[in-house]
Parts: sequence; structure tokens; C-alpha cells
Amino acid sequence: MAIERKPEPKWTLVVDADRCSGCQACVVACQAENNVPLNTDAIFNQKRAHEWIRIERYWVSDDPEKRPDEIDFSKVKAKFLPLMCQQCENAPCEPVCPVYATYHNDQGLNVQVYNRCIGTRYCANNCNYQVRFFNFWEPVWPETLRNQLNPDVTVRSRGIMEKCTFCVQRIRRGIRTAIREDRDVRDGDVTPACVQSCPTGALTFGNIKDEKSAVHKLAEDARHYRLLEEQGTGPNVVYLKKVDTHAAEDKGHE
Amino acid sequence: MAKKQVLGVFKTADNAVMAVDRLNEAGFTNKDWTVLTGSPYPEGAFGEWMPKHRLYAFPFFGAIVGFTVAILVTAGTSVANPLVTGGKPIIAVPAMAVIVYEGTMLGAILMTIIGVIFESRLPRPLMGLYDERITEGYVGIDLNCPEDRINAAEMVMRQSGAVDVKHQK
Amino acid sequence: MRRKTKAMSSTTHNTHAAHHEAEGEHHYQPQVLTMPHAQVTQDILRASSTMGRTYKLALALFGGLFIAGFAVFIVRARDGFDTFTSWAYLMATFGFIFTTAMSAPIFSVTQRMVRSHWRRPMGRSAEVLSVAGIVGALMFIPLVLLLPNADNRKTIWMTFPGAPHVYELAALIGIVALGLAILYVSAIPDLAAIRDHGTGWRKSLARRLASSFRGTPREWKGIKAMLMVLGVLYFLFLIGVHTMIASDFALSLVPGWKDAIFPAWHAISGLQSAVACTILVTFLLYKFGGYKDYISVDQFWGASKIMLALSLLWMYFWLSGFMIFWYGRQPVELAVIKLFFAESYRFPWAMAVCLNFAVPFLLLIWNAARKSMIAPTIVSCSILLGTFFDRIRIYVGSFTVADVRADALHELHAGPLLENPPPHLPGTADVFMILGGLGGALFIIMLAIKFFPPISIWEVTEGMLYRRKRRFLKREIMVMGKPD
Amino acid sequence: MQDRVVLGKTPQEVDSRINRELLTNVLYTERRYWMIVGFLALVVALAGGAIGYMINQGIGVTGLHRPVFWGFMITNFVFWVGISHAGVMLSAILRLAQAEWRRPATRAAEIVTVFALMTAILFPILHSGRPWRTMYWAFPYDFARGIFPNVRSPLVWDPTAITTYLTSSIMFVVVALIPDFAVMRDRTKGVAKAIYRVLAMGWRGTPRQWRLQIVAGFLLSALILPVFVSVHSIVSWDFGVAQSVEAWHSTVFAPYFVIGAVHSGVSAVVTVMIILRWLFHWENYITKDTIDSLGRLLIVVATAWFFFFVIEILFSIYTLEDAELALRRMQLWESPYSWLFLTFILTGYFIPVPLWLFKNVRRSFKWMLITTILVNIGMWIERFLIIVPGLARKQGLSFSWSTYHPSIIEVLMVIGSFAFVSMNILLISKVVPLIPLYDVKEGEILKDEFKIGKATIPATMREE
Repeated sequence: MAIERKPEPKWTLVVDADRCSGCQACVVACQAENNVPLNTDAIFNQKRAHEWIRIERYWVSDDPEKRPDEIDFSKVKAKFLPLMCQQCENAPCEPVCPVYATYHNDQGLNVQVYNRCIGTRYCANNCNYQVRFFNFWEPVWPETLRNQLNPDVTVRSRGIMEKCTFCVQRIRRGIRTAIREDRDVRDGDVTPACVQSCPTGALTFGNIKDEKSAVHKLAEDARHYRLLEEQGTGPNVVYLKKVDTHAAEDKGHE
Repeated sequence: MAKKQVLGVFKTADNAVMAVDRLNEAGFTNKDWTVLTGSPYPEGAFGEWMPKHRLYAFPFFGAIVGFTVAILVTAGTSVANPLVTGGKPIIAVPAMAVIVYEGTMLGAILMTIIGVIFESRLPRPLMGLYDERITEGYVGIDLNCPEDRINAAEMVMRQSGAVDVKHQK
Repeated sequence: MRRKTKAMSSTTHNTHAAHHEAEGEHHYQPQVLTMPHAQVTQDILRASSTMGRTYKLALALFGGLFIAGFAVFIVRARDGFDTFTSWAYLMATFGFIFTTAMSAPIFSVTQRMVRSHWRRPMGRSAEVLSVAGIVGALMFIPLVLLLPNADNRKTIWMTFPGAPHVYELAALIGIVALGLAILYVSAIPDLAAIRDHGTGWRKSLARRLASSFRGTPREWKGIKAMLMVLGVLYFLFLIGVHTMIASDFALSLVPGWKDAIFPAWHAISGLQSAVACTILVTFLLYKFGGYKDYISVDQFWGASKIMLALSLLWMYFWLSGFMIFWYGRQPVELAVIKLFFAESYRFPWAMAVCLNFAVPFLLLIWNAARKSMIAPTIVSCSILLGTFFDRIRIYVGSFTVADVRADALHELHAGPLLENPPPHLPGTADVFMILGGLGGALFIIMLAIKFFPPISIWEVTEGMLYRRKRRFLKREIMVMGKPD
Repeated sequence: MQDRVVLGKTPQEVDSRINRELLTNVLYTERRYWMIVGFLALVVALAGGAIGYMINQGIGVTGLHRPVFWGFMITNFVFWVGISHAGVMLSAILRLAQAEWRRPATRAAEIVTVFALMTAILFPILHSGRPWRTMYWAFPYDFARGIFPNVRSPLVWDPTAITTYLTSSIMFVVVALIPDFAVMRDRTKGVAKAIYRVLAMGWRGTPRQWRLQIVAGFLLSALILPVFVSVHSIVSWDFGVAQSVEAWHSTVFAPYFVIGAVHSGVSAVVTVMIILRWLFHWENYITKDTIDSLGRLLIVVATAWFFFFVIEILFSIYTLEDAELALRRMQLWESPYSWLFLTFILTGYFIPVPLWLFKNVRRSFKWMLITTILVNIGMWIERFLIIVPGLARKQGLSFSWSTYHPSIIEVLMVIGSFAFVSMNILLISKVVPLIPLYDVKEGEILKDEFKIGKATIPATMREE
């Protein structure tokens, strides 16, 4: 149904690293919205936690050239990098899937077909951002939580990959409203769970093709950069640099 | 008139050669007899008649078939299911090349196998005259001769040192 | 011994290349030489010491070309060595000579190691080609000076002192020396023959070189052992030098180009061209050199099998590199593909693929073609031409980039080359330098084959010991001795 | 000095002796054979249990996790594909080179190829999250919905290449078996005879049949060699094309893997042949010369492999990228990888190759057995060190760097795979001779010798 919309929207998420306080609200919201399996202690210790969006925390010393043992820890700062699927234009994870379980749709989304997936885990190996998660176990929810599962979202079974979808269910709903009101999608039609829950407004979501949209303006911002740009993956997530005296630190991610 | 098989079993290749020579003197051509050995002898060791085989044609035919099929399958499936992945073209030639290559080789090899079996005229359910000693290093001369000359042929073979001679009843 | 039939047939075959086809049976008979030893020595010495008129003319021509090229080189050298592009074609020519003539001895080395008999009349011509290394070395010195210091850029030398210049020179001199050493050692017994039967300056020079070689078992053993050692050394060294030159003169001059197979691929095309030019020389010797009795289709048959295999490898090595870049789609990779294959140097690449892969493959898969003299020769020519185009592609390509992006040589991911530089076409001066280089190489090679017998007398006569004919039942068959 | 065994005076003596000695296991079986097979069967059963448990519980029972999504199973897959390269390498190349000493070695090698490959195929399937749905991974059958495999994925190239290779090598073996089936047809009684009668397809041994046998040998060798090169190249591309794992994204991988495969494969064949020689009393066929020549071959192969190993490392670290350096640091200096690396480089190259340089090592069965086993230990670890550290140190996002510990399930599977291959080889040896009878007999015919002065030179007749 989205197919005959002209022009197709191109969804983009802008992450303002300067506003992020690392509060993890987005993580929880995502967990709740997308029926992400519970990360119990056991699973977490197996390093098999599902975090469609995660806050990567890096400690930044005052001088990158220093060796750890010389660093003055009173000057060390924490730096947060919210990381979710970058919905790459040239997604390395897509072509390696033998069964087309993941491919690029015409709204710039990198979609995951759960029914098709056979769990070769090749896509996860070939993801630069390590934002793909494999269901090593059959996911289980305690009886009390059964009723909070989101009916719009599939519950993934064991043995398949899953990842951030930009809350595709909300995107579809937004487009449906737009069609009903016979107009193009505009800001506010679609708000992924993480964006909705971010207290500091570090996350902004929208259709970058639409000049009036917030993301369009933010993407032009002087501070903007894309993660691992030199790999040529062409992410659809734009980051805005943290404003601090240690700008050089960003090298740490490249 | 009807032809019958005569099989002479010889202890050494030399005797077999002797027998072959005498048979030829006796008016048989090397199209009438063939040699049965338990292991390959150098080509022409018995002056035997060796019709040309067409084995080399088979792999080429197979290769062409394999190539076409592979092209159709790869191109066909990618067009029938045109999903963009990683910004690669729908008809991704290097990727197709790999599969087409394998297809070609598979075709060539399978046809070669068929070729070998066909060209060596196998399978041969009715073996005709045979002697189990041949796989023990004896050499057999399998003569295809008209009934009235069977005895003569047997004689010749015995003279040239056949340990055993038998013929179709 | 079981199944001994008749005694050895003592029929001698005075052989001519075409002769064994006329052998009664319909199956192929390899050449078996049975003429007396003395005759071999005389024939070969005579052939290697006569200079025809065409020969002299050709010699003069090549000499002239070399001098002209050298003059042009001097003129250009006066403007200094600061731009890569002006020396790109000199590098390409050097690359070509290095990949072909200077790598040729590898053929005789490997074949001697696997003790193949058909190689015997061919080995020496491969070794003689190594004298081209002298010209190569001359061309190499200015090119090394051209290289920027390795300190503040990404080269395989990391931070070695004196890199890359010292090592490059050392390596090249080493490989030339080894090549000449192999030529000399393998020629000693033949030089002894010249000393005893030769005339004039050859005799006196041979006396000095062959010194006191008398042919005692000990001396023979020594020579063979020495050849084995030198051979192994040469092989390891050659691969190493290919790696160094490929990475210093191409890889490290293109920012961000990280391609581990490229040096190996360079070496493979070295082996391929080595076989090619050996076959070519053998054919020329057969046609014009007057060695008809000693060269037969066996040589071409054996060598063309190897050439076919190497041509397939050539393509395979390229593909296994290309596949990674095509699939990776990182900006640098796409830029490299554009530069060398897709856009700027599309034409030489196309030529290389046709001449180094398509032609050899399509011709040599046919046994009839392999078992002929003309087809392998055609293929050799096409391979040599293709290699020349390919060297132009690699070195001129890299050199142009080195000028455009000299700023980025130290960068990690230099990103896409800013704008893909247009192909750099040769000017008149470049043409002169190319011809000069080639002329010099040919000149010195032609001189060499008139001193060193291009067909190794001792190896041929040794071969006569181990290949015999005997009757087996009703046919004639070749018996091959397996000494260890 | 070649020590040529004289098997007899007359053709009859020789051939019947060859038949007798090489068909021992087919016609009559010793008790220790069944004991060994039984033991191996036990191990296989154990591994089978482990597999069942994994399929029932899910991949969770392995030690895999983010970002190390591939571990022991894929390592083992690559290892066995590698081993499978021995058969073709030996029988094809040596046949084309007309090396006489290949004759007894060929079939055992080909059999190793077949079973190694069959075992290898199992692992990617078991390793997938939902093995029971892997049908549409390889086969484009879903015309109803028009959904087909993704031609661009190396994981689709793999099955194509491996099926091609498996089919061809099985055919390679079968064609060469026809004359030997005939021998067994003439030696056996009753049911067995009937079966062999069918298998031999009425082979009589006419000159034309023999001619075609030999031509087919050459032709198939020439055809199968390009396949064999392509197979491991494609396996290597599973890793090579992955641009986000810098350690894998190296252009040299294809030839590096192929030559490494030959290295481990030929060693494996030597191991297998020495063991079978002991088990089936092949003293007259697998001689010192055979393993001596194989040893020489191994020196060359190993050194070529080492060259690729060196340029692989050199050309990956020379740009001094952080992620690359972090990876190499882990590979070389951080336990347990440092220990694995040390073991690998010693057993894979620096212990065996210098030893092989000595003639009396190459000619001693004990030492060849030891060294070749060492090589394969080393090469197994090599595959592990290529696959796992690359994933554990992926990209600069050090937040999710990690390491990998295999679970007992994976270990069992690996051990099981070894038992499985050995068991299959032993079982097949019950039905077909693992040394090609007719090839050896032909060798006996072509044997010759002549005198040069006082020396007697062993020689062979050459048709071409």
C-alpha cells in the first residue's frame, strides 16, 4: 500500500550525541514496543542479550595519546553512543543472506523477514555495527508479562535473526493515516518508541526527502557525521557530534 | 553363415601375440578378434584394431548444456525475485559467474562419465565368452569366427600355446 | 624383469622434428635422439658461432634503438625526477622486462627440479634470457631514486631504515646476479666444449671461464648440486622481488589500495611470461638458429601445458582479488576498480584479458594445438604483448595517481581518489624510451646466444642416455630412465 | 635408490598376488578391524547424541554469542573441505604429470576426499538456526511464491560448488572402480558375486575399454582440477567478501585457502595411508618411495602455503589500522590465542618442514605419521585463528568486543566428525579395494630397466 505513494519517504533517524545522557529510556521503550526477549542475568552473561538499541559507553581521557597507565582519571569523561540498526543504503548484511531474509525496501529500510530466516548468522557477521541479534533460545515471558506483548509485532521464535526496524509497525500506521487523509507523510506521523521516550530529545525521526522535516534540517547540521563512513555502508542514521574539548575522541569510533 | 565366439586363454602375452599372428595368417583380420586382458597394455601392443572413440566430444557438449542451464537458473531467479540487497545490481555478473562456472563444470564432468560408459559399450548384460583367469593375468583372445572354421581356429590357438580354448555351443 | 620380450631394438633414429609423425603407428612417438655425442657438440657449436646477415642487421637495429632511447632518457633526466608521470612508461618497460626475460630462468629451474626430459633443449634459452637483467638494472636505478621515502607513508617496510631504496636495489642486483650465476654454472661444461673445439675469441674467453673443467663424476655432481641450490634460491628470490616491486611501485603509491594478492598475481604473470618467452626463443632457434635436429614438438607440447595452466591461474588470481573488491564496495575499493579496470585504464586491461587469458585458453585447450609448434608460439606472442599492456596499466596507472594524490600517501582510508585521473598516454619521448629499453634487452640477449650455446649440449647428451626405444610385443615404445 | 618390490616372475604370479594382497579386507576380515570400527561407531553415536540435543534445544547450547556468531562448527567445515582437497590434488595432478609412484596412492586419496566432503557438508546445515528449513537455502524450487535463493550470497555459491565437487569426485572414483569390480566379480561367490556382477557392468577388459579407462582418467583429472580450485576459493569467499570483518576482508584468501587445503589434505592422505598400510598389510604397495615422494611434494606445498600466510599478515598490518592491530595483538599476544598461534605455526610449518628436508625422515613411516598429524593439528587451529579472532575484534566499536569458549557439544561434534570420516573409510574398504588393482598391475607391466655402463637404471615405458 505504501508502494503507490509518490515520492516514497526515506526514513532517517538523527542522534544528537551531545544531548544523550545515557539514561537507557530508549532501550526500555524499545524492549517494550518490539517484544524483544527479556535479557535475564543468565542470557546477559552469555553475551546473548537482545538490545535493538543500545547505549555504548566509552570512557574518554583528556589526551588520546596517553597510555592507560598515564591517564589522569579525574579528567576521564563518559561518552554515550546510542547504537541501533543504521538501515544502511549499501548494507553489507543484505547480499550475504542466502535466502533473501533481509533486503532493502523502497523506503530505505533494511527489513528482516522472520519467516524466511534460517539463521545462518552470516548477516550478523557482516554487520559493521553489530546491531543484529540472534535468538539462541526460544524466548519466554513470565505469565505476568504475557499481556504486555505488542500485538502489532511478531514474537520471534528460536533460531532466527532480529534487529531494529525503525518500529516498522508504527511507520505503516503513520503511512496509513497519511493515505487516509490523502497527503504525504509529515513529521509527527511516525514516532518510533525510542524517539518517543527520549527525555532529552536526543533522537529525531522523519522523512529526509521532505524539506520541511526536522531530520532534513538536522542532517545538514555542522556537527553531523555518519558512523564508520569510510566503510561505504551509507547509514540512514545521522549522528551529531558531542560538543566538547575532546573532539578528537571521535576517531575512537572510526 | 552364423558367427560364433571362440575364446583362447594364454599364459603369456607373447603366446597371445603368436596366436594373433597365426590367426591373421589363417585369413582372419584384426577386426575379427580382440584381446581380453586383466590390466591395460600399451596401445597397439597386440596390433589390435582400435576404432576411434569420440570421448572428447562429450565434455564440450556437457559444458554447453551446463552453461546454458546455469545462466537461465541464475538470471531467471534473480529477475523473478528482484530484491535489492546491499546496493548490488539485480543481475550481479560476478556472483552469477561463480555459479555458472560450477554449472558448466558439472555438466562437462557428468557428460564425460556418460561418455566413458557409452564409448566402452557398457553396460553389457550378456558378457559372452569370458574366463575368470583373465583377471589373474592370463591373456584371452576372443575370436569371432564362422562356425565351419571353429576347429581350425581352436587348433591355431592350441598350437600357439593356449592353456584353454572354448567356444559358444 | 617380467614380460621381457625381444632384446633392445638397436635401430637408430636420425630424428627430424617432423620425423616421428611419419612413424608407422597412429600413436604419438616422442623424439629419441640417437646420434653420436661428437655430432651433437659439432652441430650446436657450429650453429651458435655462425652469424647470418639478418642477424647482424637486427643486432645493429636493436643497438641503435638502445642508444636513441638512452639519449632521450638523458634529455628528460635533465629536468629532474620530481614527477612520477614523466617516468611512468620507463617503469612500465622495466616492469615488462622484469616480468618476462628476467623471470625466464624460473622455467629452466623448475623443470630441472621435476627432472622432465623434454625440457633439456629448452632450459638454456630460458637461462640466456637472464642477461637482459643487466639492461633492466640500468633502467631500475633512476626509478628507485624516484620513490619517495617510506617513513611517512604506508609501505610494507613500516619504519625500516633506508627503505625502500636500499632493499629494492639490493633485491634487484641479487636477482640479476643469481640469474647470471645459473647461466654460468649450467654453461660450464659447454664452455669446456667451446674451449676444446671452438675458435677465436670464443675459445680464449671460454678457456678463461670454463677453467679446468674435465668432467669427472665429482665435477658433474658439483655442478648439479650447485644448480639445485641456485635454483631454489632463485625461485624464492624471484617471488620476493616480484612482491617488493609490485608493492613499492604500485600498491603503496595508490592511497588506501590494500590488496594482498596483487604481488602474488604479479609473480604469476611473471611465471606465465617466463614460459611464453622461452617458447618464443625456442621457436626462433628452431626456425632460424639451425638447431632443427635438437628441437622437436615435444618441447612445445610440454611447455604449452604449463602455459595453459598458468594462464588459468593468471585469471584466477585476478578474479579472487576482484571478487573481494566488487563485493566489499568500500569507497577505496570502488575507486581502485574504476582506475584500473572500469574507467581510466579500461583499454589496456581489456587487451590484457584477451591476450593473457582468452587467446591462450581458447587455443591451448585443444590438444592438437598444444601438440603443434605454431600454436604455442602464437600464444606466447599474445601473452608477451598482453603482459606489456598490463604492465602499462599497473605502473602508469599507479604513477599518475601518485602525482594526483601525493598528499594522501600516508592516509589510512584515503577515501575515493578525488577525481579519477584520466589515462596518461605516451609521448614521443616515452615511445623512444620504451623502444630503447626493449632494444637494449634484445641486443644483449642476441649477443649472449652467440657465445653461450642456446641449446645445452651436456643436458641434451645426458637426455640421450635416459630415453630409449624398445620393442614391446608388436609395437615400438619409449623407455624412460628414472635415475635419482 | 628406488627399492622396487618384485612381486613375481610370471604375469599370473604377479596379478594373482596383487589380487590376493589387495583384496584381503574385501574377501576376509581380521578381528581388529571390527574392533576399530566398533569403537569409532561409539564415538560417532556420542556425537550424534550431541547433535540431537543441539537441534532440540537450539544453538544456545553452543558457546556462540554476539559478535562471535561462527565458531567450532564452521572451523570444522572449512577444515574438512580442506582435507577433501587431497584426493584430487594427488590423483589428478600426479596422473597428469604421469608420476609412477601415484598408482597405489590415488584411490585412498579420492575416498578420503569423498567422505571428508560429505562430513563437511553436514556442518553448515547443523550450524544454522533452523536446520529443518534449510531446503530453500540451496534449491530454487519455490515457484509457487516465486521466492528463490539469493544468487549474490556466498552461502549459495557454497552448496553449488560443493555439490559439483562431491558429484565429480564420486564419479571419478566410480569410473576407476569398474575394472576392479570385475576382478571382485571373478573372485567372489553367491550374493556378493551377483552384486559385483551388476557393478562391473559386464566389463571384459578389451583394449578399447582399457584405452577409455586411461583417457577418462586424464580427462576427468583435467576437468576436476579447476573445480577443486574453485571450491575452496568459494569457501574462502564466505569470509573474504565480509567487508565488516577486516581480518577476513583480504584479497589473498582464495589462493591462501586453496594451498592451505592442499597442505593439510596431502598430509591427511599420508596419515591415512600409513595407518591403512599397517591395518591391511600393504607393505609391498605403499613403499618408502611413495611417502618419500609425498614428503617432497609436501615440502613444496607447505612452503608455498607459508608464502601466502606471510603476505596475508604482511599486507593486512602494513596499513597499521587500529582494528587490524587490535586483532593481531589478540591473535599473537593474548592467551589462549597466543598459545594456539604458537602451536599452529610450529606444528603447521616449523616442525614438520625442516624434518622433511631429511631423507631418512621422509622415508620413515613413523616420522611421516607423526609430522603429518602435527600438520593437521596446526591447520585446524589455523582455520580457527582465521575465523574467531576476526569476529571477536570486529571494527573499532570496542564496546562489544568479546571472546569465545566452545561448549562441550561443539567439541563432541568435532571429535565425532573425525571418527565419522575414519569409520566410513574403513567401512568402504570392506566393499572396494582402496588401492586400484588395475593401476598397480599396469605399473608392473610398464616397469623396465636398462644398463648404462655398470649401473642399472630403473625405467618405465611411456606411451607419450
